[in-house]
Amino acid sequence: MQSSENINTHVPYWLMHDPAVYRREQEHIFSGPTWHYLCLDTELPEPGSFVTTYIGETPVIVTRDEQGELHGLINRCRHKGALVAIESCGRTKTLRCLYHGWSYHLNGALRLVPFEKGIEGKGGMPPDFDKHDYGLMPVRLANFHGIIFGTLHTATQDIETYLGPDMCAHIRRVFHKPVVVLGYYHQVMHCNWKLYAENARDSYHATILHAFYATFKLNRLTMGGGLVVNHEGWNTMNYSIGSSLQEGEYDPKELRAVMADVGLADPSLLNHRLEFADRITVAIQSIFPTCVHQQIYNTLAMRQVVPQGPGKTELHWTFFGYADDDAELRQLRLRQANLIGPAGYVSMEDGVIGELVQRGTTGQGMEERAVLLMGGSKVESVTDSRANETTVRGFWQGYRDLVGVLQ
Amino acid sequence: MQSSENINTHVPYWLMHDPAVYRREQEHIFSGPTWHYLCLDTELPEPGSFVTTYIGETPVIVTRDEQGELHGLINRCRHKGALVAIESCGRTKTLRCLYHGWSYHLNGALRLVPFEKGIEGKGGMPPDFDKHDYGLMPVRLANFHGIIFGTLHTATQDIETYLGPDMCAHIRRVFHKPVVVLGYYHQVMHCNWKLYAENARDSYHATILHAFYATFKLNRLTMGGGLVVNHEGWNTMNYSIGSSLQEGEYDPKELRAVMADVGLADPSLLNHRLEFADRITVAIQSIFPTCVHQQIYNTLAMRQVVPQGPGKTELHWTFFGYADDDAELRQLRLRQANLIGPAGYVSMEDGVIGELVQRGTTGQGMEERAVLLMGGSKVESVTDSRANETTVRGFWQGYRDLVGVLQ
Amino acid sequence: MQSSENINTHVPYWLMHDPAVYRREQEHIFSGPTWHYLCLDTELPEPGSFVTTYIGETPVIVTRDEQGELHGLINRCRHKGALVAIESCGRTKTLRCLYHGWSYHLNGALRLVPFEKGIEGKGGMPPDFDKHDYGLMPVRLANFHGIIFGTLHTATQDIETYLGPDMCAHIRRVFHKPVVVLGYYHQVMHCNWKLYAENARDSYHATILHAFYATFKLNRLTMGGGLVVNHEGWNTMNYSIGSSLQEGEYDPKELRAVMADVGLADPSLLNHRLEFADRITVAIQSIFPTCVHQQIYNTLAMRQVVPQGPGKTELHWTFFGYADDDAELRQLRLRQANLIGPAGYVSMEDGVIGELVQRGTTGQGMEERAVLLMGGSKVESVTDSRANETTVRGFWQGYRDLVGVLQ
Amino acid sequence: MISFDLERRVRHLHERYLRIIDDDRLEEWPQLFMPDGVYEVTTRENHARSLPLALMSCHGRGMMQDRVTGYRRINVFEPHRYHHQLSGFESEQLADGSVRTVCGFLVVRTMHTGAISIFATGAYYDVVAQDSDGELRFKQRTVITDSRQTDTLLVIPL
Amino acid sequence: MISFDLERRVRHLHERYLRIIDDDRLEEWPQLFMPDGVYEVTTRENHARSLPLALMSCHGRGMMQDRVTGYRRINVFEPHRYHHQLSGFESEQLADGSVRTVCGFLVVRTMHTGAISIFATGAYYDVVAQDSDGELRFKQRTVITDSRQTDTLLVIPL
Amino acid sequence: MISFDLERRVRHLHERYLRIIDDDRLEEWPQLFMPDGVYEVTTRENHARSLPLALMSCHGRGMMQDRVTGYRRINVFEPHRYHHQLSGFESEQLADGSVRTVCGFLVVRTMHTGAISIFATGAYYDVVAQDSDGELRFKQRTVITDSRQTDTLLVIPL
Ligand code: FES
Ligand code: FES
Ligand code: FES
Ligand SMILES: [Fe+3]
Ligand SMILES: [Fe+3]
Ligand SMILES: [Fe+3]
Repeated sequence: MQSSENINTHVPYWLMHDPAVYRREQEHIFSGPTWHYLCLDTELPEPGSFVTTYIGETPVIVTRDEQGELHGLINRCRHKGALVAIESCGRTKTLRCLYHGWSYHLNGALRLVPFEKGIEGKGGMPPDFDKHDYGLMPVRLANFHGIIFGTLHTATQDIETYLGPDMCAHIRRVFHKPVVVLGYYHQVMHCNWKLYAENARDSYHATILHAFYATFKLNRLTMGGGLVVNHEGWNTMNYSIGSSLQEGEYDPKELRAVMADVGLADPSLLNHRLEFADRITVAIQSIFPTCVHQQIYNTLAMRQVVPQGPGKTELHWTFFGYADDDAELRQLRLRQANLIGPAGYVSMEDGVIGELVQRGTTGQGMEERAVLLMGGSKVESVTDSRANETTVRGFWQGYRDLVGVLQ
Repeated sequence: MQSSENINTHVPYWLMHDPAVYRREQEHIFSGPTWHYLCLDTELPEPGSFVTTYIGETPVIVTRDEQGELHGLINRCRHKGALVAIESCGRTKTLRCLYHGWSYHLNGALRLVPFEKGIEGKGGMPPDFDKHDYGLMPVRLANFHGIIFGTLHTATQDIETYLGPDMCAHIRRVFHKPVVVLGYYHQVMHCNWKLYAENARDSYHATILHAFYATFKLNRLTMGGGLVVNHEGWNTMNYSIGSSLQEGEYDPKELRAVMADVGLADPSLLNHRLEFADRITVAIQSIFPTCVHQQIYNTLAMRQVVPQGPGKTELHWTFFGYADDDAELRQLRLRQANLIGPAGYVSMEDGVIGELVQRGTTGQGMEERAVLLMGGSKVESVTDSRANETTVRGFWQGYRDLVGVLQ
Repeated sequence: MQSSENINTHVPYWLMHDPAVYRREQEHIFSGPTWHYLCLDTELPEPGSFVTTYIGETPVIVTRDEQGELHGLINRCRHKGALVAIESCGRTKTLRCLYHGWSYHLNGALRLVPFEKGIEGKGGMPPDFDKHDYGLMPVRLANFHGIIFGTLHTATQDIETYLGPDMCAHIRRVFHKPVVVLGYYHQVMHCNWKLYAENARDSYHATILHAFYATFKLNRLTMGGGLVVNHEGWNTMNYSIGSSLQEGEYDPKELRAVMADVGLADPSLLNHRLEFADRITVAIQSIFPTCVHQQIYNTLAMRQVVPQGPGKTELHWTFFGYADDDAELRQLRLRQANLIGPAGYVSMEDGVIGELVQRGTTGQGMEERAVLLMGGSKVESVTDSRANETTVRGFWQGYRDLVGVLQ
Repeated sequence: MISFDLERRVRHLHERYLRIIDDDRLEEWPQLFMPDGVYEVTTRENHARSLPLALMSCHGRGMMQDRVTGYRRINVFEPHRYHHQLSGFESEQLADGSVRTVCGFLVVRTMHTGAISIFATGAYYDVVAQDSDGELRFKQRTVITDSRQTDTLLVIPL
Repeated sequence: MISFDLERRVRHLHERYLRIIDDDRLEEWPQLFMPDGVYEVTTRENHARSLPLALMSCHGRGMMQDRVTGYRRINVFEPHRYHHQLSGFESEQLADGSVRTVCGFLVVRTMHTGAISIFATGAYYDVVAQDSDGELRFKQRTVITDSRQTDTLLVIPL
Repeated sequence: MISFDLERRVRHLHERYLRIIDDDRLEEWPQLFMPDGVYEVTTRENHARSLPLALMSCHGRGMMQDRVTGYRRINVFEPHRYHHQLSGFESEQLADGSVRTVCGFLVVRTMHTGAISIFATGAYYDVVAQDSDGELRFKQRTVITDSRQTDTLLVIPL
């Protein structure tokens, strides 16, 4: 049994399976002092626009009211708990619950209770019933450069402090001009949500599991780049700069992917345009606990992790470009979409690898632990080498901060 | 957190999700001092007839023996627990378990144990084995005017006391002459069984959720009618008399359903015949915990609630008429069947609304509660207005009486 | 409530449903001092051959290394827990984890960690990281006459002591010359694994549930034969010798199966050849907890019980013959395959009977118990009569020895 | 067995019916029936016991149009759609020139959330005839589902 | 590719086979085979490894009739029925005038309780020939299931 | 409606496509398209909102061959196979002699472990034309799935 200090480096596998832990996470992490990606500002184009989403298992609505102001609301009628908004998005003047017709303003205020005064004064709600007490429960929002974050907790830090300076800077870098949504993916993964959270932070796997990278020398751990952690590791980024050919000391023959004879019949798939002055070509940013923001060449996307029980997770992808993309750049993004998502040449493996861990860690595995010692045991930014699990340890630092130590 | 007094008015949502509570209910409610609808007398027409059903999760058989007497039995072989009767109904001389052939009389008595005496006196059951100790476990039955109720508990009150005077009277009203089964529906609902139990008692939702009612001014909360509770609220009834046009003070525009331009291409669907002198056209009667008895115009049905885990419930409908229906009345019932059941114009919504609550109350909802204050906090009969949740509070009164207070 | 002494004779049904008990079994039985069937020696024909299987829920690999030696390994990468081998069998030089490329020798030793030394000396594993500490966890193997058993526990007895003399003798009887696999069945059963474990040991059901036997007078409890228990009942065998016509005192009319008018249009199905001098025609051997070895006429098979939760179990059949079978005998085996497996005339019922018990014992059944008194309450070998549940009691003896008494 | 040409036309009618429902063009659905055509949905359980209760029963296009109105305007449910598969076509010519057919169907339901499930299997028992305008239409379509259960609700005709 | 007319007759044979099983008229099933016809069910796992074990193997109508007897009279199981779907038909004429075909199948199983599940998918590998009475019948039908698993039991032929 | 003979040839093309995928002969798959043919997979969610993002998009056989290379040589996943069913065929002749068709499809996925599930339903929206060699080939096949979800991953084309 490991001492409590090193949950960051030695993660017990039973955390991926235990229903009580899962429920504890809903309370301490998802209802806790954390920010969660909800949607993009651009998805709520006009007064009356709404989007439904989740914070953990909690259903959430984001609305834009008549004044154009955004509101975050828990999608649960205050009367008896029915979902108030059912569609994934739309336009409406009011939010009306189907069950008994309680109707809410776009800001969540309860505007009408059918038969509130009863019938001819008989029945109805008691005299001391005050509609002001029964608005949809608020979700605090932060609109950070067009990304809408939400939190269920009153004491969550302001978004900039929460994100940390480097995370803020990287978001500004990408969201420096208006974006437009080009489409969505919804992916079901048969693993615990934490396994995907680790995966997204894991610089170590990218060029090995995703053989396509190495096969076509697109992105290798030996390229220039770095690992950045903010907020004691809660939030992290892994980026690569330009391209390089030296292979480092790791024998490429070990990369099952390097197959000299494999080529692309249509290499146009790999065409890309350098969009950013910093020459960063791949950057995966993870905001604790469930938000991922990616740039892979010219593909830009937000990923939201939605837990659905200890062994099931949904990943929601929002793929976007810039409003002012020229036709060629737009086509590049859409062609490169073949690289990402559930059918992506460099990402499909992430859809199954978590399941392989989920199934690999049952039975006797409930007594064992993962080992996250690559690069030592610290949680810190690293620029000299990405052969380091610092960003994954960072996730467990955040986990421990909120859930406590579970041995 | 609410004080324990008002679980009737403030119901915690975690009760709809928690597996331990679900198991506790099996013991305290379903194996407790409660009566459960099993079938109709007419479904056991002759000696040897049997019907299989459930009390909660417990499998049950009802048989008619050679003397024509009815017996209730737990459908579990006393040897090693296999279901003894598999078909939903049928005819048989004996109940024989498939596994090792233990065979029971229709009254449940164990009649034969293969190899009881072993082979040539070797092996077999021990000398002190007494077949009298191993009959199928009895389910106490009550045949109340042709409705067969069963209970697993020895101390359950006699059925008339349990039902209460008004419930008895209403059953007599409908079951005053021989009935005949016209068909069955089996509906799967992805919600906790209690959400459907509430729904059936809920006079508030009917004319709002079921927009068809209001659209065609068929049944409105503003009609004459009443809410009756018996047995401290365990059992309840909601009925409407005749029809009325005044809309009360509740602005009809709020009824999303009132759409002037919507009409029926074939209004014959709405033809009905007044069958009862009291001019009651719609009456929904709920017997705690899981029995519902309905009259909607000329449709008569029993509904049985069968829990299948915290998040899944089956609803079994038995649709009946009278043996002496004239052809036209029989056709009216069958045409009006378009109104009820899983495809019913005025009932299909009940198949999904519980699921909307189930999904609306996960995550942060586990710490919140429903609010049942319409008409105050009392559990009592009300005739002056049905803008009242007294009947729903009555269900929770019964729940608390048996399960205790779960905060 | 029964006293703790007689769990062997009075088995509580809640053991078949409770998730906590299921998890406890994984630890005390499957990770405990028990031997489990993994595969046959012949399925690993050459260096580099591997087979994947399970011990309870724990994924396991069996490999044959370059020296031809067999190794048992837990199929879980020591880095972060991914399954290392995915296919059910195959050939390989090394076992390489897909996630980060950790690569293991066929004996489980860790041979390579990508970027172990980091990149240009930066990052990588800490100096004190020793690959010797991170080999795949070993599964102790025993190759008993070509049957490969494995155990996760260090203190498990040697296989011969564990099996007991009669079990060893019976395995030698069948595995006296090289066998060859003729095919596989994989069967899903919706019941607790213990219900199948009981079923395989249960001499009482065979000729009653499997009506085909009695219909065609193939195998009857009244035939010569016996019940053998070893290792205080952990391991058992039920066998029949030759054939007999006397019916004993059990009235055949009670065998719903005896239908004079039923015959086979093509009786060639029943042709069989006597292969063993002892004239035993049917022998079912059960090795605690999950291994079954069968001879039914000329069908020879191993059955492995794989639990997948309290209510689901997989049964893996490996059907074999002898390498030196003449063509006719081989055809006999394959034609007789119609008797066994998921579609077998004398075994298909076993696929559903456990489910009938699973469903028969929910609800109120959680407070009740099975009764295993046929032949008394002792656990001992019996040759004078197979109207005896001694072998089933033997299973519960083993269960109690490991799990303790659960009332 | 009916003529090949007639068989082809009847099979096309089946496929058109399928596309109209799966493409959510339900307004066209009543037009596939004779004005006084009959559409009924019941279960094998009720059918086998000769119990007359149906889940849906429409006598005449009017009642079918009302089902469309319920679906589009009145009833409340979560957005979902059907996907049909057809196999096992058999036909016979009746004395009056109409055609009796049976054809197996499978319906997969997809919810707006993405959830996919088998909603129903069963068979269509039809009587098809040529209408005055020369089109083949259903005089009767009886839908018998293999399962006695309905998941959640039935609002789109099978 | 075989002549259109022959293709139509073979496809009708496939559909008749389907209806006979899905309508629970199993007594007619052996008649769809030549007297010495062969019916076998196995998994792709066994087939791919050239392992001869089958789940069911009937050589001649007699063994098929015995499977019907087992289903109707002897074996014990919970009541259930199948629903088939067919797609992906390919055919070639053999030298002896018989036809070799492959056709994909899907079987959905519905239990008497109402539970619906996909029981099997796979393909039929058939040899069909004209019998003395002019009827097309199966000389051989080999059923290969995609899944290596069987849920609960297999008593009704696929 | 197109001529019967053309309809039969198009349906055979659909069935051949099905068999090539279900029989894991994916190398032949690009040959079913014109050299500059287009293959796209998207969801009704994206399609209904006129969002251009696709799950897979191949312009020309080269990109299709690369998908085959990814499947065979590069990408990593658990072994599995598809089973297709087709129903609901409709067609119309276009001015240039090519044929526009729509046809519903169902895909069941079976994992090597034996697990069976419905992987996708939806429709193929195709433009088919006669190639220089006289063969019918796809100028365009747009696959629109009913569900917005993808279970685990999509590596074999639908
Ligand atoms: S639950 Fe929303 S109005 Fe009643
Ligand atoms: S379980 Fe019923 S006879 Fe044994
Ligand atoms: S989990 Fe196996 S190498 Fe990382
Ligand atoms: Fe990845
Ligand atoms: Fe209702
Ligand atoms: Fe058996």
